[in-house]
Amino acid sequence: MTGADLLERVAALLAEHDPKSTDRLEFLRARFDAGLAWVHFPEGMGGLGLPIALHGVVESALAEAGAPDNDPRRIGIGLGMAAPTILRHGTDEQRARFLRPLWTGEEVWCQLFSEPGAGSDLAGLATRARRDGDDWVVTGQKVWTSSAHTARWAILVTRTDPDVPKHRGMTYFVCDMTAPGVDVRPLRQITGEAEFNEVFLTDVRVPDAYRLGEVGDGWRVAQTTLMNERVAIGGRAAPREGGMAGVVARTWREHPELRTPELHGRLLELWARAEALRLAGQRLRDGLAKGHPGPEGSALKLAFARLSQELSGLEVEFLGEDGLRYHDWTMRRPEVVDFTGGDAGYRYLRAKGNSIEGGTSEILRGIIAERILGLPAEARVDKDVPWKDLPR
Amino acid sequence: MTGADLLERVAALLAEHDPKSTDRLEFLRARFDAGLAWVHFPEGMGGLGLPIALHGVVESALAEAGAPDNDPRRIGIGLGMAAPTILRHGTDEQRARFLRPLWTGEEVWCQLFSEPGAGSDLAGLATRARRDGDDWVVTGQKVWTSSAHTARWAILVTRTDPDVPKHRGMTYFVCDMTAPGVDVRPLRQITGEAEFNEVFLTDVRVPDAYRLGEVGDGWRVAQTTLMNERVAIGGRAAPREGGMAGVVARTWREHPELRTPELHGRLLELWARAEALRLAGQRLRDGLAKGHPGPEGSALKLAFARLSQELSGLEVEFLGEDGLRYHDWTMRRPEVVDFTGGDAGYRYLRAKGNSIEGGTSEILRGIIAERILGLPAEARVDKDVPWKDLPR
Amino acid sequence: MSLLDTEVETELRAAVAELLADNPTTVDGTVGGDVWGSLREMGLTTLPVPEELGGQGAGWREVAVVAEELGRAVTPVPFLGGVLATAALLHLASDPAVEVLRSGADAALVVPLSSWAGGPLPSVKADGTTLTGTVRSVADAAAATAFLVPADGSLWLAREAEVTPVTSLDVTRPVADVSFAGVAAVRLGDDGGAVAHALRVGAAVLAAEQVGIAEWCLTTTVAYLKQRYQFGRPVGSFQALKHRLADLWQEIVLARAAAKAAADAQDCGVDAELLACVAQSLCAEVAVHAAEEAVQLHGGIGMTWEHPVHLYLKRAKADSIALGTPGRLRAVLAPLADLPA
Amino acid sequence: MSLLDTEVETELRAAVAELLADNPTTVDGTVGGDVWGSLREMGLTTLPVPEELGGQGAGWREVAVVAEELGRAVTPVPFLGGVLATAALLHLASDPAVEVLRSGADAALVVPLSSWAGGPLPSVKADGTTLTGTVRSVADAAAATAFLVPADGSLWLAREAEVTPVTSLDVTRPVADVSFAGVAAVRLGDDGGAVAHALRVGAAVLAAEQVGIAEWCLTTTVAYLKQRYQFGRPVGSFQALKHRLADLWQEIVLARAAAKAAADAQDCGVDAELLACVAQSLCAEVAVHAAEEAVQLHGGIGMTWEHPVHLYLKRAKADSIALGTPGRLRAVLAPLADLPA
Repeated sequence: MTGADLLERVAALLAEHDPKSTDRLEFLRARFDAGLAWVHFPEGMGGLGLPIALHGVVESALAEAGAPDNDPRRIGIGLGMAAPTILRHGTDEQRARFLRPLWTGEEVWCQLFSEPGAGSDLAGLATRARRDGDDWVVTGQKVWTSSAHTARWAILVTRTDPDVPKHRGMTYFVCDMTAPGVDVRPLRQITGEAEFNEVFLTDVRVPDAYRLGEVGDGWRVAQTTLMNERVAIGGRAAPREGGMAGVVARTWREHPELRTPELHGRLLELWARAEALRLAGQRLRDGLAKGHPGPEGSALKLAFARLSQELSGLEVEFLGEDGLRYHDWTMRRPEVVDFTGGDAGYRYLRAKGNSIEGGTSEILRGIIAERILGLPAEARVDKDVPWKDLPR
Repeated sequence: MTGADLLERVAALLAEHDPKSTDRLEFLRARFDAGLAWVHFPEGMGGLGLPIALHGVVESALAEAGAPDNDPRRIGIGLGMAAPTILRHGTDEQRARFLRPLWTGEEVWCQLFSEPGAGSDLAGLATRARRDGDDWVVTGQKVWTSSAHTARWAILVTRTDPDVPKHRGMTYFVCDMTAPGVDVRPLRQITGEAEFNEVFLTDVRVPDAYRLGEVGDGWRVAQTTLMNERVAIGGRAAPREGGMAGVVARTWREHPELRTPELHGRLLELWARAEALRLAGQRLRDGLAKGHPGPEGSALKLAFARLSQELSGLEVEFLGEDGLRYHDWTMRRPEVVDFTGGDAGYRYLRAKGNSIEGGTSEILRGIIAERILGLPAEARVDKDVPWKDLPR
Repeated sequence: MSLLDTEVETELRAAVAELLADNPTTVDGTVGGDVWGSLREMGLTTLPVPEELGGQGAGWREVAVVAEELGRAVTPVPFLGGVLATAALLHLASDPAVEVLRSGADAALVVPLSSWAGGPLPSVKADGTTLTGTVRSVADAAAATAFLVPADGSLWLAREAEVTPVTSLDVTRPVADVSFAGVAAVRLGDDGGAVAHALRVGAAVLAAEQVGIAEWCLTTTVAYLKQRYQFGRPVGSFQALKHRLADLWQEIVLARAAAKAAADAQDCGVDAELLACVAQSLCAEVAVHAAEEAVQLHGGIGMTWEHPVHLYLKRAKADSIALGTPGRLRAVLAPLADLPA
Repeated sequence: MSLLDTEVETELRAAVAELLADNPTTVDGTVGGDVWGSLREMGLTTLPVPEELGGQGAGWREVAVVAEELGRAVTPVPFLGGVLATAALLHLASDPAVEVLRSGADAALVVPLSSWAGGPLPSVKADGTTLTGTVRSVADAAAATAFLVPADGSLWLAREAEVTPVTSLDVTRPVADVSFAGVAAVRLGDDGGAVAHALRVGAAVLAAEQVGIAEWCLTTTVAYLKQRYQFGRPVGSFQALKHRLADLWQEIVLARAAAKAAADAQDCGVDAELLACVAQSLCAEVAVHAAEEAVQLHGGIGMTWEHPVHLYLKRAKADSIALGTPGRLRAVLAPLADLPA
């Protein structure tokens, strides 16, 4: 199918469901059923089995026609992490049940991976799932769960066999967030907000039919999820001054009275680096469009975190007297994350998370060094020891 | 003995050996015999067994009287490394033979530790010493040996038992640099100069009487040497703008036409850091004088290397057009090292060595992390394996 | 001078540390007991005031020791405000200024916390007996009962003011907007460099506070990484983290020496401004670096409100603006170091 | 535009790399074969010159590809000098300028290597038919047979000059002092921004060279650390070094994209100056950082004349001055990015 064919299909959708007169949800369902949700997904699952590069054609045409979107920021975890994992490791029943309401936003998803005792070391997790008839009974504690309080479903990794080395005893499930025993509590951050939650699981019954992948294969399934998270974070398109650089540049322009030569030099250095980061993102997308994904995504995430932190730190310093103030310490539970929102102090504090969430910069550097530069791995002490015998 | 007693002793030396009319060497020998060479050394070995803090009293009084010194820069390795090692691990005969001409500068010393295959990992060295009657026969290659071409003696670490783990199979000797089989070749550096040498040892016979410490105890003996090296490098007194900061500040003052706000900001930051480094050195010496050596010496060496490199890099950039020029690439063999000599390009290149020589900054960070901060050591793969079975 | 603690300083440090250990700062940035009252009782709020005026007759070195411990515990007390006011009053040395000192009142110097020696000052109007105007972001004003106000080249004393608390980035040192609507004021004397002197002394004392902050961050992070296991080993055994912490320790070694020298210089008067600039510009950056590393190396837990490290990050960042950003202080340093632009 | 190599560029890169692999630079900074002659034969010294003038009719993107490979091999050829001269002549586009291009002469733009677009230029005097004056630290002048000299607002062509070689920090791109003692010269035309254009194009091309330098340093260091054993394990398995190399790789990812965009911008003309400033200021620092890390991580061997890394350190450092230091280029960038001082 060519771009022209695809545009015809979009035109047909628009003809049958005029965005002006069609209910939003109805339109989104029709778009999904027409295979125009994500064209690189298979037919019957919201896609047409086309190259991902063609997806932009659809998005542009629909946006131009004023069609509603599925508010991707609100359902980012479902779109970016749950969906590719269900597609790759799910059964046909699971795909049929979950993908459509996930994509339309009728059902929000969250991710139950991190634990207080296993942050960067996902495979060290301790949440236990024990088989009981057709169900699994899950008990444990998860943390850093965004959207848990609005989510209908979660992707969940558990330990099903503590007697084998840690990477081999994990199993991956879909978890019903409305099930008894699921307790969601807000987790307040240094910004004062609670974007994230702690999730306590106490004897939560998960049907075996909600298992993704084989028993004991949870590590491999989780890799699919995480790989997609990294791509999503690193690969976004951005105009010049699209992110934190633009925010700080505007602050600079608004306050000639606060400028000093020293801050000027630092700002220019950061601005130039932000422009280079933008160009590197463009180069990555040029490669993706040609079918060469390239390993630069991890570089972009590293650079993005550092730049956000340095730029927002500079802004607080530049504002001086006003940098000593903060908009509000009241605890709120925002539905979407906004790195560049709030005031300078908020941005400074929030940016600290950019080098932790979605894989710390330290973990990322290790991945770059070993998988991209080919440097030798360190000796691992936790590879061949049963999980239950590892020091914790 | 008090400071006053000591000054009397100095006065007596000066009375008997008027610096104006006494031969330099004769004066130095007399000073040594009077116990005024290094007052913290034992009596009969150039000292009086006094606290090291009192040594400054002697130095000041003699300098004021115009007495000749022993040109400590020329014989730094003897004074800083060989002497404390001989004092601690040598026999009475060795102390009697070596210390006096070492201190007076009649005999220059060098250090045969580093090898091409064992840089930071001293205990990995491969230079073999085999017992043969009353002698040892030594074969191997050493590198980074300053003063080798002027030295009469060397301190030498060798491998005497390849069948035990590496730290246990080493033995420490004094080596006669005029012995047959010692071949000294200049090692040219990136500055164009050859401050250092490679030393090839081929069946060099070293009498067992020149062994320092027990057979197999070379690692422990070498620790004495290295500990003293680190103190020597980090602990020097300096006036404000005494080192590279002063050089660069003077260049700045001489060239108003080259100044930019950006370089100004960077220079001020480095100047302030250099001043803090100077103060940290002063604080370290305040502690030493009170008998609390403190672990800050390694911090000072780390900071010194970084500052020298950043300052000299800034100077080359500041000079711009003139920074593109170099004084001379002709190979020379200087007798003393001069970090702040030459032109800006020379200083920039030479400073690169400051984070390598005398323990790399990487090794130093490991020492700080483990010995000072108490962070856990990494698992060592080379502790319990016979040296000969280690990968190289 | 020695850059080590004297015996008196060692004892003083221990006493303050003990008090603060008994009254730890909560993660909300509050403190239970009346720490400020205890510090007053111990005479630690009047250390540099001569004994004949009811003070301790000590020096700024001792003040810096207290500041360092308060920084290490990130204690929410109006200590820095008191330092600024006391320094200004001591420098003025006029009869009415001495009277304020003798009264033992909690005085505040009414300038924005982001002021620095050599920088511009706010413009309150004085008409001979009253003051009119507003000054934003004043530190430790809420606790004050005496307001020292720079106006028209003089320093004035007002006994009342409208103090409006401001939501502050650093909740352990909140700022407030201070307004005078024609309130009665007494002229304490010509400024004569008193405010600049106070800001410079404050910068030196603040450097000690920053050393305390940085040391807490390093020590706490090292302790955490020793007991936190990931990948079957203590996280503190990972070399990349070890090297970063070693570098941080090295920075603190320099910062500690610079802060001590700066405090000493405020007492002896030699290079007082130069060393205050060196110390404050360096220590500000070291404290921010230490706090940022502490957040990062604590991983997720460092991003939570539950862990106290966020208080140190906010204090360190606010401190790096207070009494002059590093860049502004280096601009002041330039002529002192004979390094013209 | 795409920021990836086109097919033509990929082939060009491979051809240059092959030539340079056959003619490696020695540790003394010399090269055995006639590399410059080969580059000329391959048409690589006239890439952006239109075909009707005997050139290749290619663009600055292709020139940048060649520069990147020459940087990677730190090859001592007068390529950059040719780029500057060609860019100036193409911008002038006057009949005598076209004539110089058509002649295929090795031309040099007689400005100090440390010049940058927007910076001051040297002052040679022109009296209508002759030139008088000296310009210091000119790159690639020794090989030149045609000298383009800015004087009194015009560009002049001199066929002879007194070229005095200078001992250079970077022996692979030696500078020379160039003197004109009343030598005959032809006026090529009003400068009209030709020199600034040449320096800006040069900065973009130099950025590609710096990417080549940085990549060589990273690749060579990684290879060395894989085979070097200390403490019974490959040095490249030590985490602290791995993380530093990962950071360096990340910097190079950004530098590579910026350099490619800058080269492209010289062809398409959009944001040509802005992107040249971004790329050159960034790539200069990345190349120096890469070379400094390479020296450090090679340990002692990196400090020796025997190992080629010193050539890269010297080239990287000299390049960071050539055609504008990062600071000077950022000053040029400021108004283009609407970030006034």
